[in-house]
Amino acid sequence: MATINFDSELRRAGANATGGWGRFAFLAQRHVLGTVGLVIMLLFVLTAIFANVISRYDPLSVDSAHRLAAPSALHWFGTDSFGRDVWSRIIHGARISLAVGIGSTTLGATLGVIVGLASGYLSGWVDLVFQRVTDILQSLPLLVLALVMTAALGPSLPNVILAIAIPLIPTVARVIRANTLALREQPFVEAAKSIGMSEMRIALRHVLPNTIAPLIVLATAQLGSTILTEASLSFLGLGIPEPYPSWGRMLSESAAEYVRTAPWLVIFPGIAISLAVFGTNLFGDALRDILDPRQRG
Amino acid sequence: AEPKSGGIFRIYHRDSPGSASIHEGATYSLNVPFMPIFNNLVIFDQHIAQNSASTIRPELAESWAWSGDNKTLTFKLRKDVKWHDGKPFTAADVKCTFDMLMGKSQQKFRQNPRKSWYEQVEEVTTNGDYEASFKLKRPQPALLSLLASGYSPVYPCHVSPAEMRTKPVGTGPFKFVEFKANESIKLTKNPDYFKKGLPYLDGIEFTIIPNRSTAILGFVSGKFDMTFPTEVSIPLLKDVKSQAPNAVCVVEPNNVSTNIIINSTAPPFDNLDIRRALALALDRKAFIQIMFEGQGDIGGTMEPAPDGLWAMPKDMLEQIPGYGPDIEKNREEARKLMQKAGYGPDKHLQIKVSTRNIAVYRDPAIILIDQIKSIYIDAELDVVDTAQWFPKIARKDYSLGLNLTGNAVDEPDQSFYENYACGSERNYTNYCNKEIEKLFDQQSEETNTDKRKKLVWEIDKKLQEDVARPIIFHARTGTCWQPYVKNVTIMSNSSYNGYRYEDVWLDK
Amino acid sequence: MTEQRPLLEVTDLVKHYAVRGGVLRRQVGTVHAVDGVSFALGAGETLGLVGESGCGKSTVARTVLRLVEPTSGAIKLDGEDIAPLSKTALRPYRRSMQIVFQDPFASLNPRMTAGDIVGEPLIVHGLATGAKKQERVAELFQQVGLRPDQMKNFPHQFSGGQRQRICIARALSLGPRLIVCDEPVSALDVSIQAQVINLLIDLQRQQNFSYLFIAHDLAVVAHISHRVAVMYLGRIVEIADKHELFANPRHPYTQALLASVPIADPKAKRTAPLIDGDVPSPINPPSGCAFHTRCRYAMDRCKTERPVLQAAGPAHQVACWLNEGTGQAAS
Amino acid sequence: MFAYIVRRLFLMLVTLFGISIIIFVLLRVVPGNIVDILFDAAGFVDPADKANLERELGLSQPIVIQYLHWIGGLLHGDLGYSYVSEKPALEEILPRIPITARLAGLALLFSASIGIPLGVISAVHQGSRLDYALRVVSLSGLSLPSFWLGLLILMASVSLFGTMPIFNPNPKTWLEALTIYAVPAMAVGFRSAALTMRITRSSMLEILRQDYIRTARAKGASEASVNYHHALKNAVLPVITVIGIEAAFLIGGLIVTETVFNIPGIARFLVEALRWRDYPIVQNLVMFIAVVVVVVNFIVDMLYAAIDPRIRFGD
Amino acid sequence: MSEAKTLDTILDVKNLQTVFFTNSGLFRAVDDVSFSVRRGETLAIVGESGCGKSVSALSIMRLVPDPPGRIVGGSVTLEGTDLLKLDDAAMRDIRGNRISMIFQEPMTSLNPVMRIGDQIIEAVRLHQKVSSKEAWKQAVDMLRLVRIPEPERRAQEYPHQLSGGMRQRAMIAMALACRPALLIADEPTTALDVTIQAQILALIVDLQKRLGTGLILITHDLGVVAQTAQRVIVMYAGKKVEEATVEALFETPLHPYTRGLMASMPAVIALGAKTDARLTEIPGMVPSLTRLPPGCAFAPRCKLAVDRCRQEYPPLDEIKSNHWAACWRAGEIAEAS
Ligand SMILES: Nc1ncnc2c1ncn2[C@@H]1O[C@H](COP(=O)(O)OP(=O)(O)OP(=O)(O)O)[C@@H](O)[C@H]1O
Ligand SMILES: Nc1ncnc2c1ncn2[C@@H]1O[C@H](COP(=O)(O)OP(=O)(O)OP(=O)(O)O)[C@@H](O)[C@H]1O
Ligand SMILES: [Mg+2]
Ligand SMILES: [Mg+2]
Ligand code: NI
Repeated sequence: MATINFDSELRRAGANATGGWGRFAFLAQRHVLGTVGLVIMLLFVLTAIFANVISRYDPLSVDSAHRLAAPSALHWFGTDSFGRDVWSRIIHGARISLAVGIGSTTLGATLGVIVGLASGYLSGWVDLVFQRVTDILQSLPLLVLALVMTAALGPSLPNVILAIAIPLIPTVARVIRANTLALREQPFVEAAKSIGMSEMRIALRHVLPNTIAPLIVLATAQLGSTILTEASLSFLGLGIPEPYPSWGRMLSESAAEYVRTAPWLVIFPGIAISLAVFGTNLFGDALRDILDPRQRG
Repeated sequence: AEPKSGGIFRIYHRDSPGSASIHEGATYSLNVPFMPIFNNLVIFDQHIAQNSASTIRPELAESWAWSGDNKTLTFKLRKDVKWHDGKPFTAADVKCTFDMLMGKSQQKFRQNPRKSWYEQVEEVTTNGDYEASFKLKRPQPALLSLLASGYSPVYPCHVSPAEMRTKPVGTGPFKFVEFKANESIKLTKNPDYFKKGLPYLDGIEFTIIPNRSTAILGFVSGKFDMTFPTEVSIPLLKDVKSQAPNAVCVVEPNNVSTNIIINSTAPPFDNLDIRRALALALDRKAFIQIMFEGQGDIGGTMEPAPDGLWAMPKDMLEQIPGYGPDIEKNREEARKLMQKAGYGPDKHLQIKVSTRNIAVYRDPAIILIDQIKSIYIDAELDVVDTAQWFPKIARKDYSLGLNLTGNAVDEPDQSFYENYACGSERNYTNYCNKEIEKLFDQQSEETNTDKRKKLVWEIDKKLQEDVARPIIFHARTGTCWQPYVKNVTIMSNSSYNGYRYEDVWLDK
Repeated sequence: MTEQRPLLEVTDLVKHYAVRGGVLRRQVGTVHAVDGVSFALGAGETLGLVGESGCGKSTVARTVLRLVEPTSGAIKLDGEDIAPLSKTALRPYRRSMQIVFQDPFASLNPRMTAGDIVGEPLIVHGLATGAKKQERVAELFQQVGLRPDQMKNFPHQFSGGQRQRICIARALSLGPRLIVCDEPVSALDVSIQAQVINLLIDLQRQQNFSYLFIAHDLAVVAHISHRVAVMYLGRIVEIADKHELFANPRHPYTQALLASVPIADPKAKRTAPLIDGDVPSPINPPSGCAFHTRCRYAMDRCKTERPVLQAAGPAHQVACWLNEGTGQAAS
Repeated sequence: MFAYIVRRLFLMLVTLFGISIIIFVLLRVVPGNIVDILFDAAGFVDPADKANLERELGLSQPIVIQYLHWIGGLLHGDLGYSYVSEKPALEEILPRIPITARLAGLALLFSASIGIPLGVISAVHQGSRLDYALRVVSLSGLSLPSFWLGLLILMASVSLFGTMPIFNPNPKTWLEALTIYAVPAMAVGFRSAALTMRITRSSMLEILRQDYIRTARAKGASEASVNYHHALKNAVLPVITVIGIEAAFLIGGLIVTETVFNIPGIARFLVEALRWRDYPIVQNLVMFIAVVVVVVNFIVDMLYAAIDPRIRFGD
Repeated sequence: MSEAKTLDTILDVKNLQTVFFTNSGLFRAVDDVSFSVRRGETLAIVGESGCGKSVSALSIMRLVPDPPGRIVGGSVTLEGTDLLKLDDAAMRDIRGNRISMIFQEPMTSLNPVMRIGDQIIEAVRLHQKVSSKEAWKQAVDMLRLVRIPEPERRAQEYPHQLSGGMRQRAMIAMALACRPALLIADEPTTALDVTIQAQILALIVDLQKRLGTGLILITHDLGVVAQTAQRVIVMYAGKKVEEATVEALFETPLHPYTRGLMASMPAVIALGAKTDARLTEIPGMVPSLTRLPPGCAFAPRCKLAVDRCRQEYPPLDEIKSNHWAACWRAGEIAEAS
């Protein structure tokens, strides 16, 4: 039998991680990838909050004399074809991308959870109605919605967020419903009924927390993918309107024309998008693991 | 080398045209794939880049002649021409076509965007099967140029307009095979083409690829023999050349001006001072630098020289406010005008710049917004959906709009009447100046080219000074083809006329 | 026994489950899980419910609490029939009746700590919050023999017996008047079992609780119950005062049951089980008396006619033809 | 259950009816119709011509009549005529369905056959280097915007092989046929594989700690059998849900891929038709997508019941 | 336990130590426990709930969840091979074949999406070459053997369709299906009524006799222990505190904890036993396994505890022949009784 170092095993189990910070530090080193994700996310959030402070130029200011400048001390990430500073645009773009990501995910996931939970837990006619609603929402392709909304209401940040959020609803709702269907039959739900809990409270306190794992995975995946969706919408000309710098449009518009001649126009927004998506997903997985009571520690 | 017969000419197409009927369309997305199906009475020489009255060649007509009063234009027609369905071509077809264009016939087009071209035509008459005459209300020498445009094919009488939209029948070098929306357009050689030995190609195939990156990659990888004509932007051109060094690429102006439409019926631009200030604030070089890496042209309504035939001389141009070389001085003046109108550093004017959600519209709008910041105008971009653009403009529901005006023929009659005549449908700004109107007619009737030029310059200058529709710049675009493609010429003062492709051949 | 109006009165309780089969899952039969059960339970009284596995004890327990909907029958709590009540109308009644589930692990939410689970009823009924709740939970933990420091552990970190005690603590937290205990001590070792039973009895003394106590361990049933009902295949076959039942079992099944109890004395080793034969299916219950397939005394009549519960002495009812009207013991 | 299926079918009709109304109304809410678009190219709107054309296309009729006309036709299998191409809508839609179906099918296959095993491996080796590596790799797929990934593939293919997998309606060789579908399908599948993997992983982690997994081990079942036979079957419900959603999404949502790889599938056609306000095409296409969605959802529900005997519908 | 080392010994557990590394510290769930089982013998393990009985059983199967659990010492020798040294593949060959286990919680220990029959035959099919038809027949037979009515139908059903007792019997059928050399039964009959319990125990005993199966029976029911087991070990807080033959143990329990247990039993349905007679209980509570007192873990609850008990852990001594106890005062107790 291999010798076992009790101390290191205990440390791995987090035995001496006490107090808020101790526990945090312990979790951080147990979930290296998750920590990386968290750091990335925090970085982007801070960037978004302090965009005005960090950015060095007006992201909208056109300068024909310094167009397509390569990265330099003056323009860290170079300038685009309008001579706008890419660094400043990416910094301000963080606001938009995060607004889209967080806005539409929150909206879509919240509504999705409500619909999914109600439909799975209450079943009966509620399920019937909500199922039809999700079917209908699912049947309208994202781009039909996006096109209709931009055409009817004009392209704007709230409209884009709404257009992206709507297709999330059936996705989340279906996953939550599937989970709820199984959970509904669990004896602990019956136990909760037996102590006279209202259906609402059972759904929220007993059923919902047990769907948290897929919900977190899904929500963080969606957080990332909404950023990508905005990029795709931009690619199709339906994203956040000019001149606001959205990463998606920065990438999609430069991708074709400048990938060889001015690669920084493609690389930096590309990295920003990928990092943000990557970060949220890594963090999501770690969060899921941490919230799982059956994990060690 | 001697031309070789055979081969399919493969071109990508930038988008899916709405129909196959050139007369019912107003975009060269239609002309490029469908011009090879048709013939005109006359056509601009397909191998001379600069279209002009002197490059007009007979096609279905063997010859043409003006009457003494310059009010009748008579064409003698070829007798050996057959429609693709085998029916013979006669003068009746000519009459049918133009009657329909003038809205005089029983059958109607779904839409008829160039009806105004034939405003001065009283009637079209035939004399036997092989002669047709255009009777004019007043002399209009430019008519011939209009008839030589790619926009003026002759349609068969016996085919309904609806059929022409889906299965066009022509007399041209190529026959229509199929048009799959969003997928491809296929043409095949017309073996009975009246020009013996032509065409050289066995067929032409357009693959519709709306995504430019994919399309360019397709060209670079050799899947296509030619890019869609005049669709390669200057930055992309560099890219193509770096990846396909053998490709032949040309950059030509295409007689499309980027301009600002101003709503002068409502505040704030009902104030001439503010309009003038706006004109003075423009840094046209910056636009050209950003949009075309310097390869664009500054001018008035008419396409600038040397490719344009009617452009004002440089010194005349620079006298127009805002065209002067010293931008700062201009803007200083503009600020003064703004202050006069009650705006200043502490009181900025808030407006919206409306434009369409297409890069060639949006990009200049962004630059415009940035430039007018210098004269106390804070503008916001208002991107308008295609379906709403013209209704919105027609409702006068905008203050500034960024617009593109393409000219099918480098011909003052076409530009002036279409865009600046009182009551013209495309006079979006409702600019109406009876005096200038008279000058329009005067130059139109003028048969002496030099005299006519002077008149045209004068009109153009006046239009700019009135800030009727400030012209920002004239675009240039690129076209590339593989080295083995021969006999392709890209026109340098229009992008609607050069796609007959009857003598294009592949040196493979 | 008390002579007041019973706290719980169950009349003709029936619960059928549909059995489905085939690809289309058509109903192919019915499980007669509970098939006409009636009993009454007074305040401060304990009714033991024993019977073979699968005879419907848990189903009775859960239907009484309306956790599964009864197919028919009346359930009167304090004279009020709760069977037809809507879910919302039922909620106030929940406080006065609680259940300890047979399967402790499954009835604990895996994502809640033990402390939260036990404290939750207090919150739901607004009885205590914050520190007061923690205090009360700690007290409950101690009562059932758990350490308060275990409050922050999750269910999977407990042993089987510990989980069962969490369930008991949860049921006690509301101070209900009726507790349905579905094998509450089956996983406990005897010392803790003793603690828990003592606790239950003490609570009953102090607060006049009533228990419907389901267990397999007859010694425990004997100890805690006032009266005992014996179930077989969805029906009560014998119900009597505890002393009466253990001293004078009338139904052959009860007799077999009593004789099968393992005796904690190695010297009294018994080898052969007293009854044998297959337990019949609740889907196709045998005709007549359900027990006749395994009964030593089965007569022809038992195969065709079903005996009903009849008085067989004071506070003693039995459903067996052998006892018809006589009040005589079998054998 | 039979009754349940019948009821489900009826409900599908209700859903479809709902969708038909919604799409119909939505299209009319959007400003502008085909006539505006046609005139847009001309650069001006001629009110008389416009009115004529609207009358010709039946757009001047009351909206309810238009709806009844459409639905009435639909019930007879008459989908009307495309405004733009003036061909029967059915003729336009039908040939595009197999293209998208092939693409979506391959993408799903790719995503499931990569995502599920990787998810299982990642869950089984939770916290190990292997887990980290797999997650980083799969997430990198999720992190790239699909148009960008597609373009990268095309560019790489052009610079490496001098050619690119671009759609061709009549592929000459079997290999060409495979590449023109497989490459775009992979570009899409990569993304959804990452999601499938994450969901599988999460769900597996939940199941692997269950007592019955221990029971399976106690019987001497091999790790493979434990993971794939015992655990996966319990863990697969959310995975199926997600795959079902992807399947429904892919039918109408492949727009970016179809654009980048220039595939004449449904999604691009739909966008194009929307751009033209070609109502007959848009309405019928959306109905088709809706049919796919409700059928997929139905199948998913049936799969739930087939896989997990505790789930019963219609009882 | 020298005499136990005969050829007959199926299982020999020596100084087994299993710990849990948790965030609240080291948890010595099984601490230095040794015992052996001979062919055909029944060894009962009794003890306070949570004292490590199930974990001991899982350790033998090497199924302690890792993380957080880990076997950190000792040996488990089955028919001459040390299981703790085997590689995973070899261990799999043994599980379900030479050893099988009946788990404590039948509800959660059955796979909810597999038919009962399939679950029963899985072990058989894993270790023996039988056709699926043959195996299915065997499954049905096993169900019949454990007295499940209509075994043909039940084999087709899923766990949630069975009552608790049926599930437990299905577990038993599963464990017995491949006729193991060693059967570990963790509270196998808690959910069964006594008539069935008697039948099942008789069945196990019968199998044991015929096949020479060794049985480790973990139970709380001292009646069952008395009726079924030959030897008993008593555990308390992760340690073995007493071992003896059933007769000896029931006659003269030597450890105060065992004595407490015996006393806590409700009286066998004795006529006239009074309901109001409180059951005897052992005062106090099992200490937390992370914070064990330095001496005897039972000392804080023990009426007989002396100072030494609180300071030194008592060794497991053979107080009488074949009767071991870990108590400083076991000698005195033996003499007194
Ligand atoms: N949800 C259900 N669907 C179908 N049949 C069920 C269901 N629940 C229980 N049954 C059946 O009802 C009968 C009674 O089950 P119940 O759980 O009440 O028995 P029990 O007396 O509590 O048995 P045990 O002592 O084994 O717990 C059994 O035959 C069981 O199979
Ligand atoms: N996964 C785990 N993590 C932490 N502690 C555990 C875990 N599993 C068991 N334990 C602890 O190990 C100790 C021994 O548990 P075990 O299940 O062996 O008890 P037991 O003797 O079988 O009790 P019971 O008779 O109640 O089943 C218990 O105190 C329990 O809290
Ligand atoms: Mg039960
Ligand atoms: Mg245990
Ligand atoms: Ni009494």
